[in-house]
Formats: sequence, C-alpha cells, structure tokens
Amino acid sequence: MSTVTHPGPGDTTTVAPAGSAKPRPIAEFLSTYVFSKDHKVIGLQFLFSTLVWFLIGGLLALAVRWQVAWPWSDVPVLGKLFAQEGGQMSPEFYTMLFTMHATVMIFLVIIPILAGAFGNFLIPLMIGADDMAFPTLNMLSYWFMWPAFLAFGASFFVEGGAASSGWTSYPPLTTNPAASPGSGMGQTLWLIGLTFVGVSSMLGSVNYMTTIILMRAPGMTMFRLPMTIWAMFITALLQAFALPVLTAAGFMQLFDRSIGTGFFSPEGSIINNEMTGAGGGQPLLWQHLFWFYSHPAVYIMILPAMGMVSDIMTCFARKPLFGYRPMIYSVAGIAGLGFIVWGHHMFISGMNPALGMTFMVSTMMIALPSAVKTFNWLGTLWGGRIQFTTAMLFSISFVSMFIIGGLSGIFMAATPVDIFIHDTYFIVAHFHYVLFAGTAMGVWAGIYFWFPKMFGRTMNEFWGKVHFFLTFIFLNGTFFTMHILGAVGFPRRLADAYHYETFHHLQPMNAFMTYCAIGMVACQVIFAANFFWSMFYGPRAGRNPWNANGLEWTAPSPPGHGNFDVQPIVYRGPYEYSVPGCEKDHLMQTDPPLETAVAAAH
Amino acid sequence: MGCGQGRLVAPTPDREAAETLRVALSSEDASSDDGAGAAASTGTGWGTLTGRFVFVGTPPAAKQLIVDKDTAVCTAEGRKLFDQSLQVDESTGGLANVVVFARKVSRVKEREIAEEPLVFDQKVCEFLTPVFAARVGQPIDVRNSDPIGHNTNVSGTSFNQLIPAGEGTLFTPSRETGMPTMVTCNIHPWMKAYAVFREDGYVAVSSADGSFTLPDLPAGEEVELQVWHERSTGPNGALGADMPAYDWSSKGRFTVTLEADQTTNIGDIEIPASALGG
Amino acid sequence: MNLPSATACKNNQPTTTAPRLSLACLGVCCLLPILAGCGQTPAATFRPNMVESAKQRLQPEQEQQVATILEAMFGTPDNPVVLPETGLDIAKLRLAAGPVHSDIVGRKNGLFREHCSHCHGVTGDGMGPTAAFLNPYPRDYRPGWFKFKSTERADKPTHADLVTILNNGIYGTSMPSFELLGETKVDALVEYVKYLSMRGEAELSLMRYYFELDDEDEGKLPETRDFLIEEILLPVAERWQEAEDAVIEVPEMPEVDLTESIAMGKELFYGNKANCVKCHGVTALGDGQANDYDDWNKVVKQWSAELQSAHETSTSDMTSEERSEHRAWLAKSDRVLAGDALDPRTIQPRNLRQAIYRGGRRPLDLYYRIHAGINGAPMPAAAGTLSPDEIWHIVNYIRSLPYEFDGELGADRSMVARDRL
Amino acid sequence: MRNRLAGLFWSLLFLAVPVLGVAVFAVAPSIDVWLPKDVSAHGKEIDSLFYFILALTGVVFIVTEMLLFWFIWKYDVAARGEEKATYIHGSHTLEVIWTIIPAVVMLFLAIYQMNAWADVKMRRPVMKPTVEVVARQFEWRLRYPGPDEELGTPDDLFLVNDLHVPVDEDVLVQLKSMDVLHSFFLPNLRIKQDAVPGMKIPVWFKATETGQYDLVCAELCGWGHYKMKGRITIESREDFDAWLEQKYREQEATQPNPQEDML
Repeated sequence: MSTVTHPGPGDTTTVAPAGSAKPRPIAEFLSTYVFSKDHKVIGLQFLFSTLVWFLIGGLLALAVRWQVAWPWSDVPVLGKLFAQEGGQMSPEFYTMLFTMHATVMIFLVIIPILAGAFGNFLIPLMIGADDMAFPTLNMLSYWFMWPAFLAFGASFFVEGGAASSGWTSYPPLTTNPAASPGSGMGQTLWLIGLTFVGVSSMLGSVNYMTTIILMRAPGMTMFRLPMTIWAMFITALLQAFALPVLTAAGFMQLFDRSIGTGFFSPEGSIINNEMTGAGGGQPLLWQHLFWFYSHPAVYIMILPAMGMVSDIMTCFARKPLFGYRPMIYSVAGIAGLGFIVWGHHMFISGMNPALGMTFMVSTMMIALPSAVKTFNWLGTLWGGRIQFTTAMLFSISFVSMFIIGGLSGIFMAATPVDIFIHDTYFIVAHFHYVLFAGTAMGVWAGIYFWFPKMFGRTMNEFWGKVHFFLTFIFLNGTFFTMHILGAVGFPRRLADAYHYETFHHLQPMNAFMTYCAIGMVACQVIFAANFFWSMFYGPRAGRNPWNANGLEWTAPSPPGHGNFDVQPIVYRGPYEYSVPGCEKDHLMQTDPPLETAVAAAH
Repeated sequence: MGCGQGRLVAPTPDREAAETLRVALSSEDASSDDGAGAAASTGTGWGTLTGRFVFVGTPPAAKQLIVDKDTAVCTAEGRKLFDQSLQVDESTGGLANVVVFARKVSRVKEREIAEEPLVFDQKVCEFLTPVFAARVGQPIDVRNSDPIGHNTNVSGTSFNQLIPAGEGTLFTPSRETGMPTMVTCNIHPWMKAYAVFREDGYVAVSSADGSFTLPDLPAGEEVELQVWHERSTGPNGALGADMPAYDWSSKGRFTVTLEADQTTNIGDIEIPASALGG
Repeated sequence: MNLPSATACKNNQPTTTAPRLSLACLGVCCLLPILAGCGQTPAATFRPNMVESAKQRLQPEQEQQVATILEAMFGTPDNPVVLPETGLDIAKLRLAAGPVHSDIVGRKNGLFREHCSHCHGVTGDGMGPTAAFLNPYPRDYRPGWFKFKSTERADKPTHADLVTILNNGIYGTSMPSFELLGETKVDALVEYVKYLSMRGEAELSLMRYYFELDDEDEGKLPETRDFLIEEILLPVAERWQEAEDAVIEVPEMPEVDLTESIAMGKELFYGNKANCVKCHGVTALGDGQANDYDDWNKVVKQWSAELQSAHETSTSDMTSEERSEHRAWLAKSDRVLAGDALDPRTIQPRNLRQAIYRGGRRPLDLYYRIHAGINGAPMPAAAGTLSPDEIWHIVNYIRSLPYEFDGELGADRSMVARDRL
Repeated sequence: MRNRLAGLFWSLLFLAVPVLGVAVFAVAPSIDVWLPKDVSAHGKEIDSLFYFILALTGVVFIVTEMLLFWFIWKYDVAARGEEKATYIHGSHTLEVIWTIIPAVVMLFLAIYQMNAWADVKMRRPVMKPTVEVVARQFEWRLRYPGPDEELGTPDDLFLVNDLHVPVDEDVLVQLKSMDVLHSFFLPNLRIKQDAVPGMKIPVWFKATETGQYDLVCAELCGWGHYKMKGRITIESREDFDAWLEQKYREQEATQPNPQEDML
C-alpha cells in the first residue's frame, strides 16, 4: 500500500482541504462533499441519508401503531387523505404502511447504516489505510443508493400506492397486479429499489473485503484487527455470497409481473375473480430464494453492531476483550451456519415437514455462537473499571436486549411451538429486540463513540444519557409486551384484530404500546438536537478523547484527506487496556513495545 | 391510494335551512296546498294539433353498425345495418321519429284504452319501429319475426324478456316514462329503439315526412307540449326550435291554445343540423 | 462564524448547554401533540351524485339545495334521520351509522364504516378508497337496483334477500360473508343499506326534477311537504315496503327423473327458445357475449360518449355567454368523470362450469335468476316465455354443468378447474 | 472525582430488565393475556414444550441479566478506587464450558421436539378428508364431501366461514387456496398451516372439547387480510351429522325457507 507522507493537517483541519478552492468553488465543493471519493465523506453521506430514512421509517411505524391501537379512528395528519371517510385509513393503506416501514428500516436504514456509514468511515481508519481500495467504486456504492431512495420514495405516490405485500413480498400476492392495490406500479418500483440497494451493497462488500485483506498497516495482522473490522469483513463475505440470489429472485418476480413468466405463479388460480394467465410455477420457490438471502441478511444486520459494541465495551471497561479469538470464531460460525437455516422462516409454509426438522437442528445450533458472544461480553465487563458514558450505556443495553432477542428466538426455532407463534406478535417482538433494541442501540453507541472522530467535537453527555434513558424505557414498553400478545396468538399485519373473540380484549394493551412508541419517536428529538448542536458547538475533542487503543484514535479528529499524518505501525492487538506495569491504563496499537515504553517512563 | 384526489369540491348543505325544513317535514299537519298547480280548467271543447318537423341542411351519412353475431341472419347476403337515429325524408326534408307529448293539460278527454295490442316487432336484427309511443295500460305485442332468438329490454321498466324466434310476448306498460326510454336487445347489443308511455295518451311520433298529429287535446286554453329527439343536444334529449310564436324553449317545450273542433297546424318546425349534434 | 455562535463555542460545558437544549427539546416535544391535535379531520360527509348533477347541468346553488333537502330528510353519515314515511328503524341505523366506536353499553357502533364503507363508500356510491381495485366493482346503492333477490326484476329486494347476501357473501366477487357478525349487526347493516339506497334514489329524482320545473320556478325546487314527501320520498319508500309481498311464487319442481330433466334443460339451453347459449356460450364457460355492460357501467359509458360528442359539436352558432357556459359545463363534467366515476368495465356472462353462483347455489336461487332475469344485468327474464317446468329443467341442467365432462369443452378443460369445485 | 450515584442508577436500571421481564410473564396469565384455552389432543405437547422452553430460557435470562447487573454494579469505576481493571484475555476452560453446555441443551431441545412435530405435521391419519377448506380473498370456502365421502361430486355441501367438526375424532382438512397465500390458524387447536395455491395440504387434528372458536388467517393475503374471520364449531357426532343434514337441505331448497320470511 502507498505510504502516506503529506504533512498532517492537525486537529483544526476540517474535511475540506484548506485553500485552493478559489478558482472553481462549485466544482471544488461538489468533488469534496458530494461526489467525494474520500471514504469518510462517503461514510457521513451514508450516515445522514440513513438517519433521514430512519425518521421516515419511524413515522410510518407510528401510523401503523395508531391503526393497531385504535382501528378505523381518525388518524392525525394522515387522516386528511381520507377526508371523505372522516379520516379513517383504508385497509390497503395500512398494509402499505407496515410493508414500507419494514422495507425502509431494513433496506434503507439498518443495512446501509452499518456497512455503508460505519463500514466506510471506520475500516480504513481502524486498519491504518489512507482510504478504501477502490475509492470510485466506493463513491458509486453510495450513489447507487439514490435510485433506490427515489424508487421507494416515488412508490408512495403511484396508482395503488406503494408495495403492500409485506417486506417479504410473497407471491402470488406480489406477482399478480390484480391481487392487491400495492402490487401495481408500487411493487415494480419496490423490486427496482431492492435491486439498486443490492448493487450498492455488492459494490461496498467487494471494496471492504479487498481493503481489509490488502491495505492493513504494517504490523496489523488479521488477529490484531478490532472486532468491528472482523464483523465488517464477515458481513462483506455474507453480502457477496447471498446477494446474487436475491437479485436473481427479484428479477424473476419482475418477469412474472411484466413479461408473463410463471416462476412463482401456479396453474389456474382465480385472483380478484379473474383466471390467472401464466402458470406452472411454485410460490414456495420465492420463499426459499428470498430467505436464502434474507436470513444471512439478518446477521448482516447485527454482526457489525456486535463488533462495534465489543470495541466500545472494552474501551469503557478499560479491559481487554474477553476471548478475542472465540469471538471471531463465533462470528465466523454465525456466518457459516447462517446459510443453512433459512428454512426456519418456512416451517408452516407447506414445505416438507421432514425438511423442517433438519432446519430446526441447524437453527438450534446457530444459537451457540450467539451465546458464546454474550458470555464473552459479560466476561469483558467482569473485573473492569466501567465508565458510564452514553456510548457505554448503549453498548451494555445492547447486550442486555440481545439476550432477550436471542432467547425468544429459541421459541421460534422449536418447530412445534412455532406452529402456534409463527406470524404472531411473538416474532414481531423477537426481531424488534434484535434489530431495534439490538442493532439500533449498537448504532447509537457507535455514533456517540466515534462522533468526535467524525466531526472533531464530542456530543453532549448529559442529553445523551437522557436520550438513552427515555429510548430504553419506551422501547421495552413497546416491544416487551409484544411477547405476551404473541402468546395469545395475536397475529401480525391485521388492520383490525378485535373482531376476533380471541383477541378483542387486547386493545388496551396495544394502546399502551402505541403510547410508548409515540414516546420513543418523540424522544429522538433530543438525539437530533444533540447531534446537530454538537456538530457545531460541541466541546472540541482531541485525537483520542476516550483514551482508546484503536488506530483511528491516532489520526486527527476529524482526519484529513489520507487519514494519518504519520504512517501508523502496529505493535499489538486493539484491546491492551490496564496492562500491568504500565502506568497509563491503555496501550495504543501504535505505541512502541512495552519495554521501551516503560524505559521511557523511567 | 384511491382517496379521490383531484375530486371536485362538492357543495355543502345549509345546516340551518336543513334543520328548519326537517321540522316542517316531520310535522304531519303541514300546509297541503296542491303544489302541482294544474292550470284552472276553463274551456270545454277539444281540438287537434298538427305540425311538421323539417331538417335544415344535409343530413350526415348514417353510421354502419358492427354486427358480430348471428351474421347468417342479420347480415345475410351482404346486407348492412345502419344507425337509425336520424331519419330524414330526401324529397321533403321531413324529420322522422320526433316525439311530441302533452306535458301539461288541464283536462283529459275520456277515451277507453284500445284493447287490440300495438305491435312492436323486430326483424333481421332491427327494431322495426325505432321510436315507439303508447298509452299506459295499452297492451303491446313484442314480437320477434326472426328465425333467431332475441331479448327485449325496456330500461326503467320491469320488462327484459326473452322473445323466442317467431314468437311474441304481451307487455302492458304500467308507469309513465317521462322522456322516452331506451329499448335494447342484450343478445345483439347494436339493436336500439326508444319507447315512450303516457297516462293520458297525448303522445305522437313524427312520421317519415316529419308530420305529427295530436287529436283530442283540450281546446280554449293553453296546452304545454314537450318535444324530444334521440339525437338532440338539448338536456335529456329535449328538442329546441326557433319558434318564438309558441315561446319554444331550449327545454324543448312550447305552448299553444287550440280552437274547439278545429285542427291547428303550427306549420313547419325547422330543426338545424347543429341541434341534432351533427 | 458569526458572534453568538462564537460565544456559544466558548461556553460548551454540559451545565450551560443543558437549558439551551432543554428549551429546544421542550419546544419540539410540545409541538408534536399540537400537530396531532390540528390533524383532526372534519366529520365524514355524503358525496353528492356528481355524475347526475353534471348530466342535468345543475348550478352550484341547485346542488346545494339538493344537499340541504337530503340532509333535512336523511341527516348526515354520523347522525342519520328518518321520516316515518321511509318505514326505516332509526335504532338499527344508529347502530350502523357514524364513526367506529363503542357506546356506553360497550356495544360497537359505526358498523358500516367498520365493515363496508372502504369499498361501498360512506355514501353507498360504490366508490370507497378500495373500490377501484376490485373486480367487479362494489355495488352502487344509489340507483336502487339490486341483482340477487326473490322478487320480480324491477322490484326491490326483500329484507331477507339482503340478509342472505350479507350472510353468504357473493361468491365470485369481493363481497365476503358477514354471517359471523350475528343477526342484530347484519340486520342493522341491511337497514342501513336500504337507507342509503333510498337516499340515493331520492337524490336522483330531486336532481332530475330540475328539468321538470317550469320557468316561473326560477330553477328552485319547491320545499313543500307535498312535493318532498309525496313526489320524491314515498314513490321510493313504498316500493321498498311493497317488496315484502312481491316475492315470486315458485311452483314445485316437476316430478320427472333428474337425468331426463337435465336432458330437457340442455335442449332448452342450446335451443332457440331459451337461447342461454347466445351469451353463456356453447361451452357454457360464459364466453358467448363479451362486449355488453351492466346498467351501472352503462350509465357512465353512455354519458362519457355523450360528453365526447358534446366536445365535438361546433360552438359556432352559440352566443359568447352560451359558449362560455358550455365550456364550463364540459370542464366540470370531465372532472366529474375522472373523479366521481370508475372506468366502465364490460360484464361477462357467468361461467357455469365453476360451481360459482353469485346469487346463491340453491335451486331456488337459480329459479329466481332465470324466472325474473337479473336486474341491472343483461340477463333477461324467462317467465312468460318458458313454463315453470322448463325453468326447472334449465336449473337442473345448470347445476349439473360443473360435473359434466362430455368433451364438449375441448381445450378449455382447464377453465372448468374441477379441482376448485 | 466521580460519585457512586450514577453507577447505582444505571445498574438498577439494568436490574429492572430481569425483574420487570419476569414480572410481566408472571402477571400475564392472570390478566388472561396468555396461551388461549387448548382443546386439541396434540396441543398439550406443544404447550408443555412452550413452558419447558420458557422455563429454560427464563433461567438463562435471569442468570445472565443478573450477572450483567452485578458486574456493572460492582465494577463501576467509582467503586473501584485506584484499583486497576483485571488484565485478562479470556479463559480457555470457560469458553469450552459455555460452548459445550449450550450445545448439549440445544441438541437435546431439537431432538426432544421431533416427536411432537411429527405428530402434528408428519403422521397423517389414513382417512378421506372430512372437509375441504379453500381459502380465497377474503373468506374460507368450505366443502363437505357429502354422503358419498367423495369431493367433487354433486352431493357436495358448500359453505363459507362456518367450519363444523366432530369432537374426539380425527379430522382431516384438505387445505387449498384459490388465489394467494393464506394461513389456516386455529389458536385453540394449536394449528397453523399456510394455504398455498396449487397445493393440496393436509391438516389434521383431534378436538377434545365441544365449543366455538376463532379461525384466523395468519398469512398476509391482501388488503382484506384482517377480514378473513372464520369460526370452528366442535360438536358431538350426532349434532354434527344433524347439522350437515340440515345445511344440505337448505342448499337443495326449492322453496323459500320459512325462517327467512320471519326475519
């Protein structure tokens, strides 16, 4: 790799190179902030775009919750769309809401914010590279998100509204435009959007793998990489192997819809009282193809968060990561097993029950690595000097919540029990504990932790903790109750379940959950305010505000173009905290070997 | 999302007015003045009204109808079917199939309803009488002189009947139609005719030469008549004409006062092509 | 950077930044409920029959008069009113009308908007938000035509007929079964459908009456009891009340061997007398007549044709204000056609081999269909043409069709979809 | 100079997780937000499995969450004074232990359940279908084979949404879909099976108690998904036969039904 030798810009530098902007300021601005090939700028572009979609997704969720809690009542603001009906939303509008909530959260928030935002920003910094292996590819990976943004965004305004067949997009509901209002133009746009997200992720993952393999700083062996990088690396592998299947399946569905192929449509059904045309297909085929990507995707959506949490925890426990290699092996294990468990989404789908048994076994096995990781995190906390920074609180809550999400998974893995709780609020609780209480918490931890590196200033700790506290309370209020709703068998995706005798008494509980959800979204205002206020007025951060060990902390905050002012040389792993015989409680990866350090101290 | 975007803003009811009106309506002993306001009957005699409709200008060529069923019968040996909505007499320019009926009369002459049924026939997939008038209560023999089956559907009435080949069915209209109502055959969707039924039987259809005759109308007082043509661009097919003498309105109405036992001829009524959407 | 922010830069301890931020957050947090508050939408309203209004070229003030009269006679979606002449039960209506909510008794109200309005529309005009995506379109009650009933073609259905429809649903359409709601609720809904239908018919005759007015009325309907009750309301209401005793007499099925009866039915089906084959096709797959419309769609179809020719007619011999009036009317009509009517669809004769009978599968139901025809649909009446026995033969034949496989179908076997029976 | 309060506050917050978590599950049954009444023969198995896993995960949940709480309580920097954090990179033995134990438990779980799974989905009773359920947007169309016990013959009985089955007998449902995916969900019989167009999927159960329960659609099937409400009535053989008899008579009616006119 090229050794970086240009003069270090020092603490005060911003991302923009000083001066030289005179002749063509616009072009300069564009190339620096918009079509930049600098991994940090691209990372931030990902971060900001995804945070905007995070807000949209949250608001969609509120609308969904409103209908679930008070079906057919006048919806605030949205009700205007249904003035003739006195403001009550129509059922197909509701199905559109939850479909797009999931779609936005998964494809436009979680996946891109982890790989796109943090992956881009952190990988070169943490491995001591001056940039990604393929900067242009990297830029493209961001700009390929825009067609997706536009497709998903536009689909709300087309005839019939956006896709409304659930984020899993099961045919024949999706392949036959007559089957549901959202299966018209909206579904086509959905598939197009999905394809572009795929392309973007693919470009990203290729880039990450190459960078991590080829551009590590001298001395940075694979087993000196921070967990974040390991997680990103495995994630990239998952993406690279699973994505093509989804893309292919997406095109097959597109063909079924547009040119009348019949991959997923069976012979002779009557949909919306019309005989269907093409036939001979098999709806289950889509489910297999879809989950072959989407189950690994579940890990794509959590592994990077696990990595980041591991790094943040060690830093604020001032203690080496407990079981570094086991952690890596379990990540790899999750990735490996992740490819042979997709069938557990299909236990009652009509798939051969014998197949269900095998998938049950593999699914039970994939619980192991997760358990190992959890125990290791506990081990990391044990005997540490825990500092309750906001980032640390979010990390701890990640572990605490991940335990819940992980354990509830075992219920679904057990096929007989799954017969009852499949497609009930139990599963809704499960994946919200993993994805929101897990990943989202990890993401916040990451933001609070690396914010100084991103903007050269630290976020406000007091309001950070307020934000954590409220979010933590409200999220449990919202999602924990879902478990017992699921125990009643309360099905997901019903616009109004209360006309079933079995469920009509659950309305008050749903109302409570909706209040919590409103609170949860509302308190993100604190985060937004803190985020933008600190960007400009936060206290200036030095290079290493948390006294952490990673390479990124040897670079200026924010790092200039090319990241490091001196080429970092790595002497040790990233978790050398509280090393005996060394009076400062952390040894950075670049610090010269211990003997010399001690000698220097004398 | 089907929320009716871009819909016209509908007028909102006047709440107070509605309230007061509701009270008025729910009170049983509301003033029951005969709002119908039939003109006070003065005269005693009876007169006859005649006239003639003349088409001004050259009539457009009739459209050919698309015949896609029973062609063996309907379009045997290359026969073509044409749209009959505008029938003009080449020599005299008389406009046929114009309906004239009394809209307001103070008296109705006692005439017993004819027993023998009027014949409404269909042959080679056409209604032989494209416009057809009858008195309420007068039996109509709906025939089918074709070797194939038809059904006759008089919209707005209870009558939509199968008419087997060569057979007929009796139909006795029980309600007035107001303006003429459409008669169709659903088996052969191109078949179309119009029927008008009146309580008082004061109704006439202009003949091939455009002339019509309405006998036994009350004389010595104003009689208001309504004129209709299938092609008319006026509201509900009302046929307007430029005849100030009878203050002929755009709603296709005119008034005359007849002499007892006389035939009053209002002469030629000129109908411009534009009035018939041509 | 400007001065205030520069000072902000200096005092950046949490303690001092806290109040500043808390204000900001407080502000936004209070803003949310306010936003929700102002989000409340006005109460639901009945949509006027804009198509008829445009056809009759009503002026805005006339449209308003109709709306006012209707509100006087029928009230609003949230608060229905009935005059004794309608013979409707206000208690039932209250159960069905209004927004979805539970009253003090804990009983669910607003049934119509909970179960029906998103397809049939709050007005019962078959134009709810979901309507456009359904095939066939949801029923528009306003013309007062109902297809599946035990009465003669032009008569109204009996209460029981509508109850049966709600209980069984209409197989072959998007109308599901509501049997599980229980008798009281179904009863209330039926009453409400009658109410909407009467209202719609009253509206139609009101709008049409403007044409009947004399010049001295200055285009204003008389708001007298005689006119509104005698002329408008009673003619509609009475026909609903008459329906109960207008049920078709059904003679017993003839005492002939079923196979014989079926054979005779088949003869009639293909013969020139009953002529079923003309529309239902030689295969009985409903492929005989593809280019006809039912009356609901016909209204729109014909009117859009009229509009088309109106667009084409030359405005040369019009005075300037006539022309502008004409143009205004055309503009309005086009918007009405786009916003207040669904694109007309052709009606397909029933495929008789799928064992899907929209009006019910009982021999009795089929007898009614053939005897009286289907109101609003092209299906003609056979009574008078065919003897009751002959009708029964056809009924038996039709009921045997889904199970008849004598190769007549040829390549169309798949259409039978026997497995789906 | 940090004070202890922060540490106490946060560790108590995380202590609330196991405490309240357990509390919710403890209270749920008493407020009737819990597994609905089970009236099926195989349901016991499923429920006991559910409780078994609940107990198992419950223990793990409590232990891990308590440890978490204990560590952040004990090792709060404010409580540690000048003492350094323990410098340890892990423990091979521990790793082995907490890999083996869960592995064994999980494997046990997996194998332990296979029998129950096989009972519900694999050991199909040898019999002709009691009833055929055809799901469509948005209702359950039912077809009983009639006296000849053959589906697709003129004596079939057609019904909608109102499923009746005999008690204490094996019931074999032939599940089909006319248009899109649906899911045949009987909460009280612990039955759920997707209906897939183009497939005939057998579903069987044995009801142990008479009564009326909900039939729910549990797979998104379009805008009217929530509308797909059905009802299952479990009744004695006699009542069931009588009901079939009566329904068939209604279906074959050639004269108006007197009850209707009463309405």
